[in-house]
Amino acid sequence: IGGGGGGGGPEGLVVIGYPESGIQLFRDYYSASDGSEEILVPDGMRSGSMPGQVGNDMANVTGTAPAAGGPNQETFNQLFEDEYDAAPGVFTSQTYDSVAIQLLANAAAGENSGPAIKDQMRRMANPGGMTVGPDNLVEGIEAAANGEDIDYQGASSSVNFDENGDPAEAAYAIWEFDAENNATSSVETQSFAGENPDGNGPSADSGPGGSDREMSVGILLPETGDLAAVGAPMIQAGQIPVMQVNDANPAGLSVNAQIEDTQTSPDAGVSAAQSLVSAGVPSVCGSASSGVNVPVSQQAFIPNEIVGCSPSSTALSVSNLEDNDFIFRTAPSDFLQGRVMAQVMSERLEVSSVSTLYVNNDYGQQLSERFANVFSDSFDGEVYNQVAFNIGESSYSSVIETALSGPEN
Amino acid sequence: MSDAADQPVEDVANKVDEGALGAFASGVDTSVDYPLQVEGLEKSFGGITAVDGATFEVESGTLTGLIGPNGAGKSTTFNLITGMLKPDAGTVTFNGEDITGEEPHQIANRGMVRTFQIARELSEMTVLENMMLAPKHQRGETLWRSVMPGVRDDVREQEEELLERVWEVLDFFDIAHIAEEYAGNLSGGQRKLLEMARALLTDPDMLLLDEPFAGVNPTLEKKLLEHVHELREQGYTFLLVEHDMDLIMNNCEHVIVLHQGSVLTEGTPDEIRSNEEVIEAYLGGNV
Amino acid sequence: MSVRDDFTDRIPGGDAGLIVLVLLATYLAYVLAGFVLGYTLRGQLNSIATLTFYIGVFAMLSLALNLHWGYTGLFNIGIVGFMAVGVYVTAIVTKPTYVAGGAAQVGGLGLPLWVGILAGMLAAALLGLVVALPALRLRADYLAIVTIAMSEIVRFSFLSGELQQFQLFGNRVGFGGGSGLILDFAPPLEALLRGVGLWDAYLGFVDAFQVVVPRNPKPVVDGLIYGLLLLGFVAAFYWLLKRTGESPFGRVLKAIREDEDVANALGKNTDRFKIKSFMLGCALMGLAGILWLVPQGAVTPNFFRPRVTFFVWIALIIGGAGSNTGSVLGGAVFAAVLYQGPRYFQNLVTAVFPNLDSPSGFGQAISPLISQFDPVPFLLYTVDSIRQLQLVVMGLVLIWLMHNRPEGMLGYRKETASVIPLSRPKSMTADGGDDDSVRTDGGVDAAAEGGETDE
Amino acid sequence: MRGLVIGLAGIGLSMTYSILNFANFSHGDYITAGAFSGWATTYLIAGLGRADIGALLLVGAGGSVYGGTLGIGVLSTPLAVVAGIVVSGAFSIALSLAVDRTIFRPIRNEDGITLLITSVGVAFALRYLMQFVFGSDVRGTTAQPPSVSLYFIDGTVFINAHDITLLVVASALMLGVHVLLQRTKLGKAMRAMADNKDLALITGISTERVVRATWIIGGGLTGVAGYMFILWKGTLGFNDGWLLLLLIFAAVILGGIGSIYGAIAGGLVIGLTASMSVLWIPSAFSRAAAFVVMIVILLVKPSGLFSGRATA
Amino acid sequence: MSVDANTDATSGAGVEGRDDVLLRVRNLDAGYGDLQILTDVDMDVFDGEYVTIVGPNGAGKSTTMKSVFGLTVHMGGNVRFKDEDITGRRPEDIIHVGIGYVPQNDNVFPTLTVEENLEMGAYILDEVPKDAMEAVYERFPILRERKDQKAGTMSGGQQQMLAMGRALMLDPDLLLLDEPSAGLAPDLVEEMFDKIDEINEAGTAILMVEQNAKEALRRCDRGYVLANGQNRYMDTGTALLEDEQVRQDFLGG
Ligand SMILES: Nc1ncnc2c1ncn2[C@@H]1O[C@H](COP(=O)(O)OP(=O)(O)OP(=O)(O)O)[C@@H](O)[C@H]1O
Ligand SMILES: Nc1ncnc2c1ncn2[C@@H]1O[C@H](COP(=O)(O)OP(=O)(O)OP(=O)(O)O)[C@@H](O)[C@H]1O
Ligand SMILES: CC(C)C[C@H](N)C(=O)O
Ligand SMILES: [Mg+2]
Ligand SMILES: [Mg+2]
Repeated sequence: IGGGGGGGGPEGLVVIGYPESGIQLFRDYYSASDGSEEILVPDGMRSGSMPGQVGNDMANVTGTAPAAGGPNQETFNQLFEDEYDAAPGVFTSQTYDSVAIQLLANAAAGENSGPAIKDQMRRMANPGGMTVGPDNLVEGIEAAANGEDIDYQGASSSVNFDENGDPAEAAYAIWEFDAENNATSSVETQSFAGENPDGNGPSADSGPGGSDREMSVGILLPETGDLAAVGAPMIQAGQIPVMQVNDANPAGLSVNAQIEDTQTSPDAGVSAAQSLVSAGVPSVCGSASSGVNVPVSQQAFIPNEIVGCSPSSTALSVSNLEDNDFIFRTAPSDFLQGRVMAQVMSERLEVSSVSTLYVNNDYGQQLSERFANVFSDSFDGEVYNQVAFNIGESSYSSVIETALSGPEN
Repeated sequence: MSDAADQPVEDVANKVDEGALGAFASGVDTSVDYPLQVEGLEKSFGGITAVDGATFEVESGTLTGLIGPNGAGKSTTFNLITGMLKPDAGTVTFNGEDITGEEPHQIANRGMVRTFQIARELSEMTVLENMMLAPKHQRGETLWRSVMPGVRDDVREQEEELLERVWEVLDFFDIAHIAEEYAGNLSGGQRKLLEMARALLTDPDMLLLDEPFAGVNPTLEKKLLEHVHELREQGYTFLLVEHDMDLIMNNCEHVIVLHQGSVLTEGTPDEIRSNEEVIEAYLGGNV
Repeated sequence: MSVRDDFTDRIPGGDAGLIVLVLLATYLAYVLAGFVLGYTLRGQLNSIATLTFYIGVFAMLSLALNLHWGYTGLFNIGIVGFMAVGVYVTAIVTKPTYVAGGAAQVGGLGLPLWVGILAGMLAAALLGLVVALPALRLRADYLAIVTIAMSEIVRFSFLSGELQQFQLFGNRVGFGGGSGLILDFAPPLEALLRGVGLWDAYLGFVDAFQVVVPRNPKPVVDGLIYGLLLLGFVAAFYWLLKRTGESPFGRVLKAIREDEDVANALGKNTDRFKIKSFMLGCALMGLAGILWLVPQGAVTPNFFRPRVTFFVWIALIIGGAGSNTGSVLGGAVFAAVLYQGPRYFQNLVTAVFPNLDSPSGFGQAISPLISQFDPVPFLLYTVDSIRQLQLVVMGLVLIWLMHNRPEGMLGYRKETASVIPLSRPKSMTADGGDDDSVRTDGGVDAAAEGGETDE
Repeated sequence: MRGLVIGLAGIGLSMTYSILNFANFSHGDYITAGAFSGWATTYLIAGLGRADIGALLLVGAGGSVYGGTLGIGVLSTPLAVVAGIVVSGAFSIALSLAVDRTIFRPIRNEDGITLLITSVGVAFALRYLMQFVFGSDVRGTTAQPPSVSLYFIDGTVFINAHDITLLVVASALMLGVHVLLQRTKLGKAMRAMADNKDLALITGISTERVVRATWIIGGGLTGVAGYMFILWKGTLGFNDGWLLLLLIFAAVILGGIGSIYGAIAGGLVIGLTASMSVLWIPSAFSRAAAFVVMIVILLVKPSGLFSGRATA
Repeated sequence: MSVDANTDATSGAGVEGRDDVLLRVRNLDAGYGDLQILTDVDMDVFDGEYVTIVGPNGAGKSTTMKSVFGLTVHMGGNVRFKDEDITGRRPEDIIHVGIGYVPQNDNVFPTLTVEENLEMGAYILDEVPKDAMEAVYERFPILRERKDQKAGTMSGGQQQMLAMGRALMLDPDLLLLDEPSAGLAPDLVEEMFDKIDEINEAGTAILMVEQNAKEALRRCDRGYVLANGQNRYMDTGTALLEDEQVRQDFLGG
C-alpha cells in the first residue's frame, strides 16, 4: 500500500543511488505512484538490468553519466567486447584509462615507486608528446620506457589532469533505459571543458624510463556489496591494459596486477588497501565509491605515498583532499554532473519542481546538494524535499512518500 | 479471619510476660527489646491474599519459631520483611527504624539477613568464593580501591582476615572438605549448609531462616542446632520457619503461628502445643 | 572438578608465556606468508603492523566484553553502539572548528585529542548508564535485544540527515549523516608523542629507520609503533580488569552473574555494582573504538553494523568468557586467523597458482562439478569467494566451540575472585577436613568413621 | 502489510523461544533460506524453457534472468507462485530440522545463552553460505502486479494483487496454527515443556517429538513468511531475513514470548510503527522508532502486552 | 548388628530368594557428566513393597532415584523392572513400563494451572482419566480448590502435593518419591505418610528417599542406608531404627 501520487507533489524526482538499493526503491516507487513524475538519475543508477529487476520499463526515467566520450571510445568498446563478449558498463572506460595511465607513468618512472609515478602522471596524460590510446597502448608503454613524452587520449576522455588531479574536461551522456534489451542507450552527449582543458599542475619534465622489469599495479574495486553490479565489469575493464601489456611485453616490461575487493565498505576497503600496501604496490586504480575512496586515500594511499586514481569516485570532497598530489581520478567531479542534471531537468524534461532522493553517503549527499543549488539558483526551479535513504533497507515506501509529498514536509 | 484479627490484642498482653522472660535469657537489658516488629503486613498476588495483616514482634536474643500450614504465608512474610517483595500495606520496623519498602541490600546492611527456602547457591563460584562474598562493607568493594596500587594493600589485609573466619565457619559447618568445589555441584543438603554459613558470615544481628533444616541429615541438624543456640546466647536473634514440630518445640523460646496470612496465636511451645486452634489448623492432633 | 589439566600448564611463564607464544607463532606464520607473497621488508613490516593493530583492537574489545559477560553476566550485544558513540564524540570534540570551503562539511570544538578521548569514553559510559538504568533488571536475553536495538538506534541517529549538522557552543558541528566525518586532526600517536614532548625525537627515530626502510619510512614506523601502543593498551586493560576481577568488587560481580537476588540479600547493592561494571566496560569499548577508528582518518556510521559486535563475541568465546587471559588470546587468534587470515590465504593461493581464472558465479562454478566431475572451477570459486566464506567459517567456529569447548580455547580457567589465594591460611591448624579426601560430605564422613570403628 | 510478514515469521520465533528457551538469532536466515528455495522453484516453473535452468535455480544470480522479465506474479504465473509457497515451507522445515538435529540437539541441555550464541554462529554460516551460492546482489523477483487504486481523502492508495495475496495467505496460516494448537494435546505439551523440561520428560512427554513439532510448525511458517515477504516487496537478497530479524524480535517481545496472538499483534504494531512514525519523525528514524517501542515495552511490561493470555 | 553393606545387599536377608521382584538394581555405577557418584549400588523392590532410602546429604540417594528413571549418565551395572532390562532407557519409555517419579525439586510446571499439571501426569494416555483425577482431588482437596491457579504461585508444600498427585494420575506399579515430606506442615507430613501407606496398600510399590528418617523407617517394610554413593546398610525398617550405629551416624541419635 502506498499513498501519495495526488496533487501537491513535485513534478520531477531526482534519485541518486546505486542499483542494489535502486531496485527496491523503484519498485516501491512504482507501487506508490502511477509513474507520472519525470525522474532523473545520475551515473550510479546506470545499469541495464534495472528495468528487468524492477519489473517495469521505467520509461519515465532519464539518466546522466560521465560519458565514455573520449576520442578512443569505440576502440575500447571493441576491446571489451572481444575480451568479455559483453557490452561495457558505466565507468568501464574510466577504469581502463586509470590503469593505462598508471602503467604508462610506471614505465616512464622506471621503478615501482609511488612518488616517481605521481610525477609522471601528468606528463603521460596531458598534451605534449606521442599520442597514445587503447589501440596503441603497447607502443606507448614502450615509448614511455624509452623516456619519451606521451599524450594519452583515453577511452573516456582525453584524460588531462587539472591541479586537483581531476579530469580537466568532461563529457556527460544523457541516457535512457532500454527495457527490451536489458541495456541503457545514450541519447545525447554534452561536453564540458574546464578553464584549462589541457590540464595543469605539477609534473616531471622527463622520465628515466627503463626496460625489462615487472611493473605492479593494484586494482581496488567492489566485487561485492552495494556496488557489486557496477564493480564487476569495471574490474574486467581494468584488466584489459594489463593483458595487453603482458601479451606483448613491450621493452621487456610485464605487469603484476593485484586485485582486492572493497566490499563497498570503508573498513573493508581500508584493510584491503593495507594489504596492497604490504604487497608493495606503487599505484592503485580505485576505489569506486567516494565513501570508500576518501578513507582509503587518507588512511592508506597518502601516508604510504601510493598513487590512487579512482575511475568512478565523483564526490566533490575528493578534490579537496590534502593529498600531496597522490590522488587522481579519471571520473569528473559531481560539481559538473550536478549542473548537467539541473539543466536536463529544467530544459530537457521541462520540470520546475522536484524532490531529490539520495543515497546517504558522500556521493549522494553532495550531488543532491549541488543539484539543488544549481537547479534553484540558475534555473529558477523549486526543490521541495531532499530525502536521504540508507542502503540495504527492505522497504523504501516511507522515504518515497516523503519525497512525493508537497514542499518542505 | 475475623477472630484472627482480634487475636493479636490478646497476645500483646501475653507477650509482655514473655518479654520479661526473654530479657532474662539474653541477660543484658532489663527492658524488653524487640528488634523486629511487623505491623499489619499485607500482600496479595492477583486474587490470593498471601499475607493478611500479619502483626508480630521478635524479641532480641531469642530463637523464635514461625510456623503454620503450607501456604500460610511464611515465606512471603520473609520476602516482605527482607525487601524482596514490597508489601501492599503494613510496616516493618527493625531496631526501631521503619524499613518498609527498603531494598534487600539496605535491609541486609542493617543487620537482618535471610536464607532461602529453596537454597540458592552461586553455582559457578566455589564454596570459598561464596563465603568470601558474604561479609558486609568490604573495603575492596569499591572499584578504585580494588584496582589502585597502594590502596589495594588495605584490601589485601582485610581479605586475609576474612579468609581465616571463612575457614573457621567452614570447619564448623563441616563443609571444609568441599571448600574448593563449585557450589553448583553440592547436594541438596550441602547447599543448605552453605547457605546458612554464608548468612552467618555477614555478621547479622538477626537471621531469618526459611526451613534451614529441611533435607538436612538429622545428625548434622543436631550439631547445627547446638551452634544456633550458642549464637543465640551471644546475642543473635533468630526467626525460624520450620515444619519439624519436635525441633520447634524443643528449641524455640517463642512460637508464632501463622494461618491464612495472619497470626493465629503466639506463645511458648507449651502454650502452642495445647492451643486448640493450632491443633485444629496445623498440628492435626499428632504432637 | 578442579582446573583442567591442560597443555597450557606446561608452558613456561604461565599465562603471559602462553600469550607471548601464541603471538610469536602468529607473527611467524605471517612473516612466512609474506615471504611467499614476495613482500619486501617494508611490506613485511607493514603487514606485521596491520596484524598487530587488529590483534590489539580485538583483544581490547574482548577484554571489555569479558567484564560485561564473563564477570557480570551482562549479555551486551550492542558493542558497536558504544564504540560509535566514543568515536563520534571524540571527533566532535577534537575536530578543528568549521571553516567554510574546507574538506570537512562540519567542524568540531577544536579541543586537544586527549580531551576528546576522555569525552568519548565518558559519553560511551553515559550511554551505558542510560541503557543500564532501566535495562539491567531484564533477563540476559532481553538485555541482549535491548542492547543490539540500541546500537542500531545509535547508528540510525548518526546516519540521519537531521543530525548531519547542528550548532554546539556556537560552532558548526554534526555527525555528517551517511558520509560520516573526516577526522581531520592529528592521529593519536602524534598527539601522544607531542604531548609528552617526544615528537621530535620520534621524527629523528623515523629518519634513522631509513637504514631499514630507505624510502618514506614514516608510515611503516607509525604503523609499528601504533601497534605497540595498542598492545600497551591491551596490557593496561588486562591489568585493570584482572585487578577488578580479583577483588571483592569482582566477587560481587560474579555473584550477580550467578544469582542477583542472593547478592542483594547479602547486602550488596547489586544495581550499583552492575551499573559500575557496565559503565566501565562501555567506556573501555568506547576507547577501543576510538583507538580503532581515529587513525583511519574518517568514520562512517555504517561501519558500526551489528556484525562487528559479533566479531568481538566470537573473539571472546574463542578465548573463553570469564578469563582475561583467554580474552586477549581470543582477540589475537580471531584477528590473526579469522579476520585477517583468509585474505592472506587467498593471496597465497593466487601467488602460488597465478593466472587462474575463477568462474564469476556459483552457477559456472558448480556445473562442471555436476556434469563432468570437474572440481577445479568450484575450488577456484571457493577461493575467490573467501571473504564470504570467511564469515561462514566464523559461524562454524562459533558452533564448534559451543559444542566442544564452550569454556574456550584455554579450557576452564579458575580465576578466583579474590585478592589473595583462598587456600587455608598457614596460621590455622589443619584440623582435618582440608586434606584432599574424596568424601562428599561431613555426614558421610562421620558415617564412614563410624563404620570403620565398628569393624 | 510488513506487519503481517513480521507477525507470520514471529510465530515461529516465538514458539522456539518459549519451548526451546532461547532467542534464535538464526531465525532471520531461515526466512531468507525459505525465500530462496521457494523462489528458485517459482523461477524454475515460470521460466522453464525460457532460460537456462541453472540461472533459474540460482534465482537469476548475477543478473542472468529477471523475475520481471519472466513476468512472475500471482495472477500471471499462479502455479509457480503456489509451488513456491509450498516448497519454501517444506524447505524451511527440512532446514530447521536438519540444523536442530546436528547443531542444537547436542547442546539441548545447555542454558539459553549458549544456544543463543550458537544460533548466531548458525546465522552467520547460513547467511554467507547463501551469499556464496546465490551471490550478493539484490534481484527483482516479480513483474509489477496489477493494482487497484482506492481514493482516500488525502490521496490515492494503490493496492496490488500481491498485497491481497499476502493478506489472504497470512490470515489463513495464522488461523490454521490457532486451530492446530487449540485442538491438540500438542499445545499443552508445548507449554509444559516451556515450563520445565526435565519434568516434562518425567511425565512421559517425548520432548524430542515436541521439539520437532515446534520446528515443523515454526519452520514452515517462517519459510512461507519469507516467500510472501519477497512476493510482496518484489526483491530478494541474501540479507533480507537478517534485516527483518530485529523487527521480528521487537514484535515477539511486544506480544509476549510464547503467545501466538501476541506475535501477530506485535507484528502489526511494529509494522505500523515503522511506517506511521514517518508522519511525526524523520524517515531515517522509522526503524529506530520500532526499536524504541520495543525497548519501552520491555522496560514497562517485560512479559509483553499479551502475556498471561494462554494461547497455545 | 551392622553388617557389611555389599554382602548384605546382595545376599540380602533372604531378599534374593523372593521371586516377585519388581525392581532390581545391580552394581549400578552412575553420575553426572564424567563425575561418578554411585558405585556398585544394589537395590531391590518387591511387588507391593515399601522401601525407604536414608543417608546423609550428598550420599547419592536422589541420584539413585534418577538413575532408575534414566536421568543420569549410566556407567555400569543394570536396572531391571518386571524382568525387563530398562538400563539406559529414556524417561519417556520408563514411564510406560509403570514407574512414576516425583523429583525432589522443581516438580511442578509453574505456569500451567493445577489441573493442567494433573492432566500432564496422564500425558501418555489418549484421554485424561477423569476418575484418576477425581481420586487425586479426593486425596488432596486443596488441589481442587486451587485447580485454576498457576502451580508456580502455590506454596512449597502445596506444590509437593500437586507433584504427588500428578505422579498418581497413571496409577503406576512403582512410585519413586524423593523426599515427599520435605517442607510439609506436620499434619500434612502425617497425612502424606498416611497417603503413601494407602497408596502402598492399594498395591503400588514405593521407593522413597526421606530425611524424616525415623518416621519413614517406622512405616516402611525395608530400608537402605546409602553413604558416599554406596550401599551401607540394608534391613527391615524397624531393625535399622533399633541399630545403635545407624541411629548414631544417620538418625541423629
Ligand atoms: N547435576 C549434578 N551435577 C554434578 N554433581 C551432582 C549433580 N547432582 C548431584 N551431584 C552430586 O552428587 C552427589 C550426590 O547427590 P544427591 O543429590 O544424589 O544426594 P542426596 O543423597 O540426594 O542428598 P540430599 O539429601 O542432600 O538431597 C553430591 O555430592 C552432589 O554434589
Ligand atoms: N508470586 C506469587 N504469586 C501468586 N501467589 C503466590 C506467590 N507467592 C506466594 N503465593 C501464594 O501465597 C500463599 C503463601 O505462600 P508462602 O510461600 O508464603 O507459604 P509458606 O507459608 O511459606 O508455605 P510452605 O510452608 O509450604 O513453604 C500461597 O497460597 C501461595 O500460593
Ligand atoms: C561507481 C559510482 C556509482 C560511484 C559514485 N560515482 C560515487 O562517487 O560514489
Ligand atoms: Mg515457604
Ligand atoms: Mg536428594
